[in-house]
Amino acid sequence: MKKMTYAEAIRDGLRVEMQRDPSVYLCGEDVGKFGGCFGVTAGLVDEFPGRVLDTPITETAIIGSAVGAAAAGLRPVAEIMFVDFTGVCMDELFNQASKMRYMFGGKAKVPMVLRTICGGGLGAAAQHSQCMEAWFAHIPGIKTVLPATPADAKGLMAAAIRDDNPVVYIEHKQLLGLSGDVPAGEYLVPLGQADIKRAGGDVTIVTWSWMVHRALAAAEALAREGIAAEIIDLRSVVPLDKETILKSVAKTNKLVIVHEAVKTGGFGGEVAAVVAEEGFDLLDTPIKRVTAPDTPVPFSAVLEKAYLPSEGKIIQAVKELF
Amino acid sequence: MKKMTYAEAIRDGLRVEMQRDPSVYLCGEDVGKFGGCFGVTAGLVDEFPGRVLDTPITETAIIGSAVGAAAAGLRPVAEIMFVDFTGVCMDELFNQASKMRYMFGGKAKVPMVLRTICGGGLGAAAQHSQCMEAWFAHIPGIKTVLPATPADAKGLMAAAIRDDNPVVYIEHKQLLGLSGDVPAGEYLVPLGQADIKRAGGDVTIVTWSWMVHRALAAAEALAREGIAAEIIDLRSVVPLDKETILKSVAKTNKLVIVHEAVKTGGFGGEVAAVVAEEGFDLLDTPIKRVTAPDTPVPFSAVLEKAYLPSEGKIIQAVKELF
Amino acid sequence: MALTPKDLLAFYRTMVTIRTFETKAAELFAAGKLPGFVHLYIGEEAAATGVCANLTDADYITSTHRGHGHLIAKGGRVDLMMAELYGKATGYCKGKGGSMHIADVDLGILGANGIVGAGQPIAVGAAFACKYRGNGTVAVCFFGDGAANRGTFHEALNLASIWKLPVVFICENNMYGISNCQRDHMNIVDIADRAAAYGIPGATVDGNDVVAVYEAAAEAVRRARGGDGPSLIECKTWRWRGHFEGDPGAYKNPDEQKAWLAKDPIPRLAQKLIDLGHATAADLAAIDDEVKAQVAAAVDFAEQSPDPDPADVLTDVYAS
Amino acid sequence: MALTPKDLLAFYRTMVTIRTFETKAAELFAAGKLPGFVHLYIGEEAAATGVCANLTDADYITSTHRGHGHLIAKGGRVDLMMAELYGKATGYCKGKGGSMHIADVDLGILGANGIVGAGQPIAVGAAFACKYRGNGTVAVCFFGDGAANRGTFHEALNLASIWKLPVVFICENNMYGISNCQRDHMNIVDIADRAAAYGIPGATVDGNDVVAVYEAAAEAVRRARGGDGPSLIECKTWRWRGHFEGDPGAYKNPDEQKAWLAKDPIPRLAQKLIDLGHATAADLAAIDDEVKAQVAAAVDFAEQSPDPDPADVLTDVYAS
Ligand SMILES: Cc1ncc(C[n+]2csc(CCOP(=O)(O)OP(=O)(O)O)c2C)c(N)n1
Ligand SMILES: Cc1ncc(C[n+]2csc(CCOP(=O)(O)OP(=O)(O)O)c2C)c(N)n1
Ligand SMILES: [Mg+2]
Ligand SMILES: [Mg+2]
Repeated sequence: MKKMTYAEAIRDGLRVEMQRDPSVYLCGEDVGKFGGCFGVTAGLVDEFPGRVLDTPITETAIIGSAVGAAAAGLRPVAEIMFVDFTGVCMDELFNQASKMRYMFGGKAKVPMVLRTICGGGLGAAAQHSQCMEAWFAHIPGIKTVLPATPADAKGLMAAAIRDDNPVVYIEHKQLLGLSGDVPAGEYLVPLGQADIKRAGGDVTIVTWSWMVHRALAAAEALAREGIAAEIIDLRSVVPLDKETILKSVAKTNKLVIVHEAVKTGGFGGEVAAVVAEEGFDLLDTPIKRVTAPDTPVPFSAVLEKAYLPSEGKIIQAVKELF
Repeated sequence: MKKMTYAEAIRDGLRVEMQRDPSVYLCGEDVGKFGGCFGVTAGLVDEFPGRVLDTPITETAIIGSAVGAAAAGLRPVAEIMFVDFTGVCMDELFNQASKMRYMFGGKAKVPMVLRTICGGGLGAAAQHSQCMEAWFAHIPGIKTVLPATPADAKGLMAAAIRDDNPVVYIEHKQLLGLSGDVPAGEYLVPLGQADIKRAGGDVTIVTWSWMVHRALAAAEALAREGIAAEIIDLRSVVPLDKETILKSVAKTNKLVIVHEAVKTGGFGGEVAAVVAEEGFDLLDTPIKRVTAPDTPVPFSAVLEKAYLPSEGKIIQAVKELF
Repeated sequence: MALTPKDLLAFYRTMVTIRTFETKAAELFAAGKLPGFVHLYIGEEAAATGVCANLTDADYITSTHRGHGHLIAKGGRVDLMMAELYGKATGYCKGKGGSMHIADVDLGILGANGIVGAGQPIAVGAAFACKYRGNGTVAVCFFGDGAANRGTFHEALNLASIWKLPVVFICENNMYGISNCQRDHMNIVDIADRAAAYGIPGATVDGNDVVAVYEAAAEAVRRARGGDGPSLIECKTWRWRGHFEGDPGAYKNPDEQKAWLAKDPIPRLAQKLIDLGHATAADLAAIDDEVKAQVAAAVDFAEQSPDPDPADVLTDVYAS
Repeated sequence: MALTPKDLLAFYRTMVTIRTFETKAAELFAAGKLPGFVHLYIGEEAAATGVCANLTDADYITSTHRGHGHLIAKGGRVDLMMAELYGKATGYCKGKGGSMHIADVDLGILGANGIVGAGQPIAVGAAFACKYRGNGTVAVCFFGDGAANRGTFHEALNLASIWKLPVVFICENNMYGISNCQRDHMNIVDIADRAAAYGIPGATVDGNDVVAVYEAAAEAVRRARGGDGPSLIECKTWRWRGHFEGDPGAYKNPDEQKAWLAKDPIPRLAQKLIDLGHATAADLAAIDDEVKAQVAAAVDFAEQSPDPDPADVLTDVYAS
C-alpha cells in the first residue's frame, strides 16, 4: 500500500502494465512531453522510449489507429483529451472497435483502452464538462469503467489493459487530486464488480465516478438523521453488476440513483429499468434519480453549481422516500 | 386525404414545406439525381432547382454546414444516409447544433433537420441496421422523432422543418413501402405528442417506429385471448409525452416497452425510469422491456430474425404479467 | 524483381477468379439468393491483384464495402466467402458479417467495411503495429475516390506521414461514389496530388493495367518495408456495374461506360501473355475453366452449408 | 482600395485593443478572477485585424477557443466580452458560455468554439447561406495549425470548393497545437500548400504584418464576393504565451520565442505609421490610453454586474 493521488494511481497502473507487457503503448494529444492536459501521463515518455506517442489533433485517427493496432496484436491505450471529444471519433468506437469481433464471426480481438476524462465543476463549460457513459453503455462489444478512488483507478486501468475487448476508461477531473491507499505492484480490480463504498440498510444509492463522493457525504449527513444509506459504486456501467444492486434493494426496498450526466437518456434510466423489471417486488417506493437537468453544462460558477447534483439534492431525494 | 406510402408521405412533407418557405433546402449524399438511397427524395431536384444538393461523402461537413446555414438563417434538411453513420458527425450534432443556442445565451437559433433512416430486417448487417434514438435523446437541445405511419411521417416532417431547433428525423427501412391515408397540403403533427394507435385497458405497450406495427399485431393476437393492450406510439422520444404514458398506466397498471434498439442503454430504460419514478404507485407488475439483445446486428436472415423483437416475444412478455 | 511468366499467369488467375466470383454473385443476387447489399468489383480486378501481389500473409490490408476482389487477391478462400454471402454458418464470419464485413485476420485481412473511409485509420494502426514490431511487414489500405473526401483520409495520411509508417494507400478511383461522379465531388483531376498535402509520394497509374499497378505498388511497398514511410497510389479504373446490385447505374454516361468496357483489364493481360509467348489461348481457357469449377464448388459448398443456429446471435460479442 | 491613414490607424486601435484586453485577462486569471480555461491571442493580433478589416457586419466569421482577438476585430464589445469571461449575467452569453463560446450572431460572429476544427464546416454552411441568398456576403473561418490536421478541415475545404462558396479559410499558424509543434504534427512547411488538394488558391503571409494579412485577405474576400469560390490563407505567427493561462509553455524554444517577440506586430505598425507620417508617437499613445480606459471600464462593468440567477440554468435550451 502506498498513498497516492488518483492521477498518480492511474499513472502507476499504466506503468506497471507497460513494464509487464511490451505490447502496451500510449498515444494521444500531448500525452508525451507535456504529460497530458492534466498531467496524468507525466514522465512516462522518458520511462518508456518509443511507447508514449504524441499525436496531432486527430481523434478519428487516434481511435481508428488504435483499432487497427489492437486487431494486429498490440494493446493501445489511446487518450481522447476530454470525453466531450468522443463525438469526433464515435464511428471508430461504435462501428469499428465494438463490432469487429462480432462481424468477423469471433475471429478478431480488439484489446484497446480509450482513456478519457469527464465531468464538471471546473468552469470548463458546455464542451469540456460532460458525462457520456450512457452512450458507451449502449454499444454492445465494449466495456465502460469509471473509477471513483485511487485504488480503483489503478486496478481498473490494469484490468482494462489486460481485457481482450475495447474498454472505455473514464477519469473524472474532480478526482485527480484525491488521495488514498493504493496497492503496490500488479493490482487488478475486475471489470463488472460494483463496490459497496458504505453499507446501510435503509436506502440504496447507486452511483459512480465523482458522485460517489457526493453520495457518501449525503450518507454521512443522513446517518446523523437516522437514515442508513448504502452506497453502491458501480465502477463499471458495462458489465453491470445487477446482483449487487438487487441484493441491496432486497434489503433496503428503496432505490435512489445519482449521476452527473443529464437526466434524460442517462445511465440511471437503465439502472431504474433493470430494478423495475427484475426487482420490482423488492421496491416499496418510487425509484428516484438525482442528476443534472436536461441542459448543456453552463459556464458561470453560479449556474454550474445549480446544474450539478449536490449533496443537498441527494439528501432531499432520499428523504422524499421516507 | 390521399393514399400514399410512407416514402411518398415524407417527400410530400418536404415538398409542401419547400413550396411554403424558400429558406428550406435539402442536402446529402445522392439525394439529388439519384433520389436518395431509398428513393425518398426522387424528383425533388427537378422540382426545386438549386435547393436539392448532392454532397460528397462528407458527413461532418454535411451536418456542420447545416449548423452554419441554420445559424445564418436558412432551414436545412440534411440527410445522413443511414443513422449508423451519425457516429461520423456526432460532434457536429452533439457539441454544435444542440448547444449553440444555450452556449450563446439564447442568442442563436439552429432550425435544421437531420433526416436519416434506421432499422433492421434487410440483411444489411451491423453497420447499416441500427437504432440509435437513445443517443439523440441524451443530447439536450435537440428533438428526436420517429414516425411509424405515412400520415405521421408527413406531419412530423413539416413540424420538424418549422421547428426552430435541431430535429433528428428518423425513418425506418421497413416502413418505406407502407401505405396509408395522408392529409393533402399543409399538415402538421406536433412534436412531443404520443399517439394511441390502439386503445385497451389491460396493459400499456409503449413503442415507436417499426415496432408500433409489431406491437399492433401482438395486440391483435392478445385480444383474441382476451387481453386488451393499449399501444402508445411515442412518435417523438424528445420531447417525451409523459402524460399520455402515465394516463394509460393509470388505467392498465401494467407497462411493457418495446423497441428495436439493443436493450442496455436503450430509450426503453428512460421510459421505465420515468414511470418507476412518477407513476410507481400506478404499477401492479414489473415493467417489461422487449428489445434486441445486447449484440451488434447480425447479417444472416436466421440470426437477424432471432435478433429482432417479434410479435411472439411481445405476446410472451405481456402474458408474463398476467 | 522483374515479373516472371509465372507471376503474370498468377495475376491472370487471380483476376479471373475475382471476375468469375463477382459474375456469379451478380447472378445469385438477381436470383434472390443473396440477402443484403452486394457491391461488385467487376472491371477493377487489376487494382487489387497488382497491389496484393506485393504482399505476404504477414502483411495487412483493410478493405471496403466493395471488398471481394481485395479478399481474393490477398488469398481469401472463395468457398468461405461465398458461404458468408449466403449467411451460412460455414462462412468466413459464421454468417454474422455478410459481404460488407468479410475478414480473415490470419491472412492479415482486417475486414471489408460498411463505413466508407473507416479502413484508412485502421490501416494506419496496423502499420504502426508492423513498425512497432520492426519485422518489415506493411499495411495496405484500399479505398475509393468517394472515400478520399472523408476526414478519415486526411487524418490517416497525416498521421502515417508524421509517424513514417509502413502503409500504402491505394485509392481505387472508379470515378463514382454511388451516383456522384468525381468531377462533382472533388475539384481536382488526380487524387494522387493530395499526397503533397502530407509530404508523401503520390502516383497515378492506369488501374486497368495490372503490371502498371504492380510496379507502382512494388515501389511503394519497398519504401514502406525499408522504413521510408507511406505512399499514396491512385488507380484510375471504372465500376462496370451499378453501385450495388439492383442499381442500374442510369447516371453513368453510356459512351464513357463503353470506352471503359473496352479497357477490360483481363483481355489486356491475356493478350500480353499470348504476345509474350507465356501462354496460349488454350492455357488461359484452362485456367478459366479451373476457376469456374472452383467458384461453382464454392456455390455448392455455400448452398449445402447449414444456416447458423439462431442461438448464436448471442455469441462472439466479447472475447473472454 | 489602397489603405488610407485612417485605415491603418483603425488597425492600430484594433490591435492595441486586443493586446490590452488579453493582457488584462492574463492578469485577472492570475489573480484568480476568471474561472475555466482562458486561451490568449497575444502576439497574433495582426491576423484577426487584417482579415476582419475586409468584412462588414453582414459577413460571418467562425472563431476558435482562442477567440477574443477575432471577436474584437469583428466589432465585438469588450465590456460584454469581459462580463462573459467573469460569467456574469450581463455577458455576451449571460454567463452560460464563457471565454470559449462567446458569440454575437447580430455581428455575424458564429461563436468561439471549444472543439478544435468545428468551426470549419460551420463557416462553410454560413457561406452557403450567403451564396443561397446571393447578397454578396461572405464567411471567414479562423483556425489554427493544429486544426488543419482535423478531418473537418479536409471536408470543409472540399465541400466549399465543390460548391464554390464565398468562404475564406484563415489558418493562424502559430507553430503549436498545445505542446505539439508544427514539424511534429505535419510533414509540410506551408499549410497553404494544402489548398492544392482542393483546387483552390492558397497563400502564405507574414501573420505579424497586418498590412500583408489585409492584402491577402482582401484578394480572397474579393474572389469570394465575386463568385470565384473559397481560398486558404496561412498567417505565420506565434503564440507568445502558454497554450492556456497556467501553462508556462516550457516546451517552447527560448531562442525562437525571443525571435518572435522581436516581430511584435504592434510596434511594427506603430513604426510604419510614424515613418509614413500618419501619426506621431503621441497620437498613438493617446490611442493606447483610450483603449486602456475602455478595457478598464469593461472590467468595472464586469465586476459590478450581477451573477446569473441560478434558475436560469434551465432557460435557453430550446427556442420556441
Ligand atoms: C461514412 C459513410 N457514408 C456513406 C456511406 C454510403 N455509401 C456506401 S458506398 C458509398 C460510395 C463509396 O464511393 P467510393 O469510395 O468511391 O467507393 P466505390 O463504391 O466507388 O467503390 C457510399 C456513399 C457509407 N457506407 N459510409
Ligand atoms: C477536437 C478537439 N481535440 C482536442 C482539443 C483540445 N485542444 C484545445 S486547443 C488545442 C490546440 C489547438 O491548436 P491550434 O489549432 O494550432 O490552435 P492554437 O491553440 O494554437 O491557437 C487542443 C488540442 C479540442 N478542444 N478539440
Ligand atoms: Mg468510387
Ligand atoms: Mg496553433
